[in-house]
Amino acid sequence: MGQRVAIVGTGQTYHRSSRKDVNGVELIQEATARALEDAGLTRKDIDAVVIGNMDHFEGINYVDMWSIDGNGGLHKPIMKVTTGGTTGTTVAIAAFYHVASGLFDTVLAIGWEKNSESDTTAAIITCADPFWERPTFGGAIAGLATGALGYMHRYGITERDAALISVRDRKNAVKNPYAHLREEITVEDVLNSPMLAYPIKLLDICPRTDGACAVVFASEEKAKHLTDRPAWIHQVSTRHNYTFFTDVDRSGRMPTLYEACMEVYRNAGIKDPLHELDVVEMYTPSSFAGLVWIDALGVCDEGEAVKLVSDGVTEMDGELPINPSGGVISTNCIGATGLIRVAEAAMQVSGKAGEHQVPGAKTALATGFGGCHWSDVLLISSRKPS
Amino acid sequence: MERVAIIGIGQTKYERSKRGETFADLVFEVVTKALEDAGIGIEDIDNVVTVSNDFWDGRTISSMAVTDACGAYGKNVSTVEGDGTFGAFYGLMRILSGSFRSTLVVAHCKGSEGSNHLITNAMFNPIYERIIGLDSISSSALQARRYMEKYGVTEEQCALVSVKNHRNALKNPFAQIAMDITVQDVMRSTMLSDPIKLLDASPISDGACAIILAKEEMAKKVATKPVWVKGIGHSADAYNLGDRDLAEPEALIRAAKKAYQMAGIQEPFREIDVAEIYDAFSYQELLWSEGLGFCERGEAGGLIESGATDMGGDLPINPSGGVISAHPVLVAGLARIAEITIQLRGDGNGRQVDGAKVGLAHGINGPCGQAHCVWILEK
Amino acid sequence: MMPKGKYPLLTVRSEIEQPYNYSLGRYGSKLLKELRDNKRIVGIKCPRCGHVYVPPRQVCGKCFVKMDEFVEVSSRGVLDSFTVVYFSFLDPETGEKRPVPYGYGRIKLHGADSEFLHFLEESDIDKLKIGLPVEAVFRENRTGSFKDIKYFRVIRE
Amino acid sequence: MVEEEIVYQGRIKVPYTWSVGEYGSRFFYELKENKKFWATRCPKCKKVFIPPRKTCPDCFVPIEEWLEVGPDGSLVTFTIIRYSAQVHPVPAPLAVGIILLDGADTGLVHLIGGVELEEIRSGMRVRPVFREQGKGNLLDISYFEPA
Repeated sequence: MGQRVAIVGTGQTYHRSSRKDVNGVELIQEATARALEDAGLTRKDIDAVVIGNMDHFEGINYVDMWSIDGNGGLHKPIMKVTTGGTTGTTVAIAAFYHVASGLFDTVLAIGWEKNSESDTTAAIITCADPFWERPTFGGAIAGLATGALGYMHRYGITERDAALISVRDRKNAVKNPYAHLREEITVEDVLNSPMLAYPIKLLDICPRTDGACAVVFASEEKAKHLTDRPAWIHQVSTRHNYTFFTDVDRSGRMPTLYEACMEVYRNAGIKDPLHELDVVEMYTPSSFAGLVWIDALGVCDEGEAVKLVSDGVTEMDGELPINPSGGVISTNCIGATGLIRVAEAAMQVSGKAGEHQVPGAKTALATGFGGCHWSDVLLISSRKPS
Repeated sequence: MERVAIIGIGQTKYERSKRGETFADLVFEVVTKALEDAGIGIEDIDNVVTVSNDFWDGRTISSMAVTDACGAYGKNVSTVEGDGTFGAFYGLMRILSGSFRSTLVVAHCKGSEGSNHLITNAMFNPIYERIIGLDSISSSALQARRYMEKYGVTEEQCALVSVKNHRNALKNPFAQIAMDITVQDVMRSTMLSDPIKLLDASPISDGACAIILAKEEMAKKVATKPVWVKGIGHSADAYNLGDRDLAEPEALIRAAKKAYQMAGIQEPFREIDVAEIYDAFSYQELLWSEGLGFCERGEAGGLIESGATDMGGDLPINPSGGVISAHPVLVAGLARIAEITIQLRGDGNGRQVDGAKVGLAHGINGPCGQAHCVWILEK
Repeated sequence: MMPKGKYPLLTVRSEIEQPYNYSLGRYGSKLLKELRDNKRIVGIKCPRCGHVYVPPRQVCGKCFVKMDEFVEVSSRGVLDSFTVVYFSFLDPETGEKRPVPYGYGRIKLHGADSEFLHFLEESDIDKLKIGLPVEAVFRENRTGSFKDIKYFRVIRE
Repeated sequence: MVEEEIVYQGRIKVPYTWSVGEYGSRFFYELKENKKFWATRCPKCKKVFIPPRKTCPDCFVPIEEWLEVGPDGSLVTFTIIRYSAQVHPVPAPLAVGIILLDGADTGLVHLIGGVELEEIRSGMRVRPVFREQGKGNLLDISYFEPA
């Protein structure tokens, strides 16, 4: 069987809307260097590198090769994985399997994006079927808007309900030095922000960010020499069930997230996620999705998320804090976004989250969203897996 | 390393243009063939790795086009953007992790849909190199000249690769360009970018390939003779072309060393019975043969002249006809693994290497073979 | 050490456009031909689960079986969801800004199980509602383009 | 009757604006304004990089030492591209080579000109020919010619 795997170091850039002072490779290097430093390692200690982003966002083919000066992989095995918004979590999962396989002991996972270098919506539109979907598709914002409207209709939630998610995440971001948007906002701010694609307004949606994130995964043997606070990977799961946007089953809980969570809980023996999980870093591409998809985490009945949120359950001092980092609504360097969820979840269970630490957090869930309503889920804990 | 086997393979015929078929159609064809080959159903597959490239496919998240066709519904799945040998590497690791028993790895590409010059120009440094107009052909020409001049390899020796491999392709029903040509034909073919001529270069191709990897306990129960993974390794070199000595296949030497160590191979030329090498251009078969340690540096020209790499030689290289006879980018590395599987099963028909027990499959990634992946397989 | 701010921060710009010949395949072509020649919308039915997909494709992902039964679906349906896009962005097809505002929706055609994505005639958000009946409006001169359907319009009695 | 197979001629037309970064900006600025090549040297392995690196890819330490290299150098390898393609900065046939500038440890890819194409040889000494009006990119050098 495979070997146990833990996260032993994380690094992020200070995320900004535009980093003209560095090119993409130099941006990646900043995150890589920080992760190595956090793990107490040098480049020479790394056995392999996994990296991901979206080609058409920066117009670079073979990003794994292009980034070698900054990704630490010179004369080492490098692999590129990419799955859209889920890329960051996909990178983390690939790094996990690298180590679990026993072929590598210390693996660097890197996600990055420099959204300032192109028109993000134009690039995202190219993920749709070129003939049947691209002409109408208005990118992530418009796609999420059609979803949001469906949620309003089905569950009776309002724009005001959704705004609570933006308000919560932006409040949390104030305590995260790496977050991109670090000013608190109110529900009124959200409701009064410019309408982008009905019902999604500027403050309901994630920003465009330049940034990178790197995470060091290590085998048990290596981890024990590197840290006394490893963040163990217990379970990972992925579901990519759809091919066309119009195939997505919208009749119940967000299906791929729900399926992936259920697989993770089943394999981990988790029966009551609301109480057994201590913190969630959730990929919330819009406030509406961030609200409604809470039910897909299996922590409440279908359609009950709004109650959970308005009761404060997902606040920093609630039963299950969601997005202490400020989440995607505060920072969105797309290829890194999922990996930041994993890094932040690891920081929480290792007690390294500083001012946005959830006290005593032991078990964390990180999720990724992307592609055609696809999901990734990772379960991370300070307890060593049995 | 725990024993993992290849239990099923499927390939399309490689063609210049499959204009009637979508990526999903190609993927469904080869996945169906691979499952049939193994004698199992999609329900016996517990995870999937797809391989595609967003530039070649003209689509961000290119894997979205094949999710249904690769049988990933309800399964754990991921996508490698790189050569198929790297995708298969990930598929193997997923089994070794203990989480899965069988990985389906499938790669697709349609070179006919995009512009080769524009897409491969986008491999180069956007700040310093693209503006000079490099693409896959001209950059490889820089490497070819450097290699030939440093080690005294001749154009005629490179041409022998084209002659040998296109001839081998005559016996491979999947190959795209199969023909009996002479060194003179190659030498007289149109100069593309000195010293690379038309018949030194691989074609633009459409196609797909799938393989199924499985744990030992499953491999022993399926329809086919298992082909075992004995050693693997991959590595990458520097990026900017000017950072490398293009005559030195540094990354390949490292990748091969790892694979040989794992497989317990000390004398590759003697111990390996058949090899499928990524010859995107004729010179590459020679340069990579040296990187793989089949001969000393600079001696690959002599090696091919000696006939050692011909079908009847000591170490036949590219019995399938190689990449020079069909080059669906990304798919090509997986097709090398598929061909070695065919050879080790003894299913090579007219192109069977007699008594092949140990085979090597090789893939490359990035400009001028910046990264390499080496597989040692055994029957 | 490099003196801060001495050198202006430069960028390199590229306007290259990548052309692609995207195959619609036999299944996608069938729908487009029916739209163009007969103003009909066809889907494909899974022999196992009976799900009708629009646009048609070869494989039912859920069942992993080959489909070959094309079925005509109605050019009328209901608006399952929609949005009106107000913000400005580049259309990657043209490299130009796509005209806004525009409405588009996920339309559940009668006889289909998946939805169909298309433009809406209406871009006034107050006149649109989930569940409204809609119908395809075909162009007179159809050329085998996505725009052979001009848009879907709300059927008002 | 053969079934009609429709192919849609589409495209991806997304403009990109790549940040050159502080180090690259200095390199291009000096090239344009002063016709000089500035490189950086790793404090650990002493390798001299052109284009300049902010971090040594191998030692992974920050690089802060700048030094001038070239402008002359020698041709490591070259090719003469005979086919036409949209990506070429000048019409085919065009010569492209890797030039190792004096004092640098890494080569620069550039055009070779000012010489009959058949006369180009590896190992040849070359020097840059600058454009009158630079734009702050690598084509501020028209090409390298025999020195």
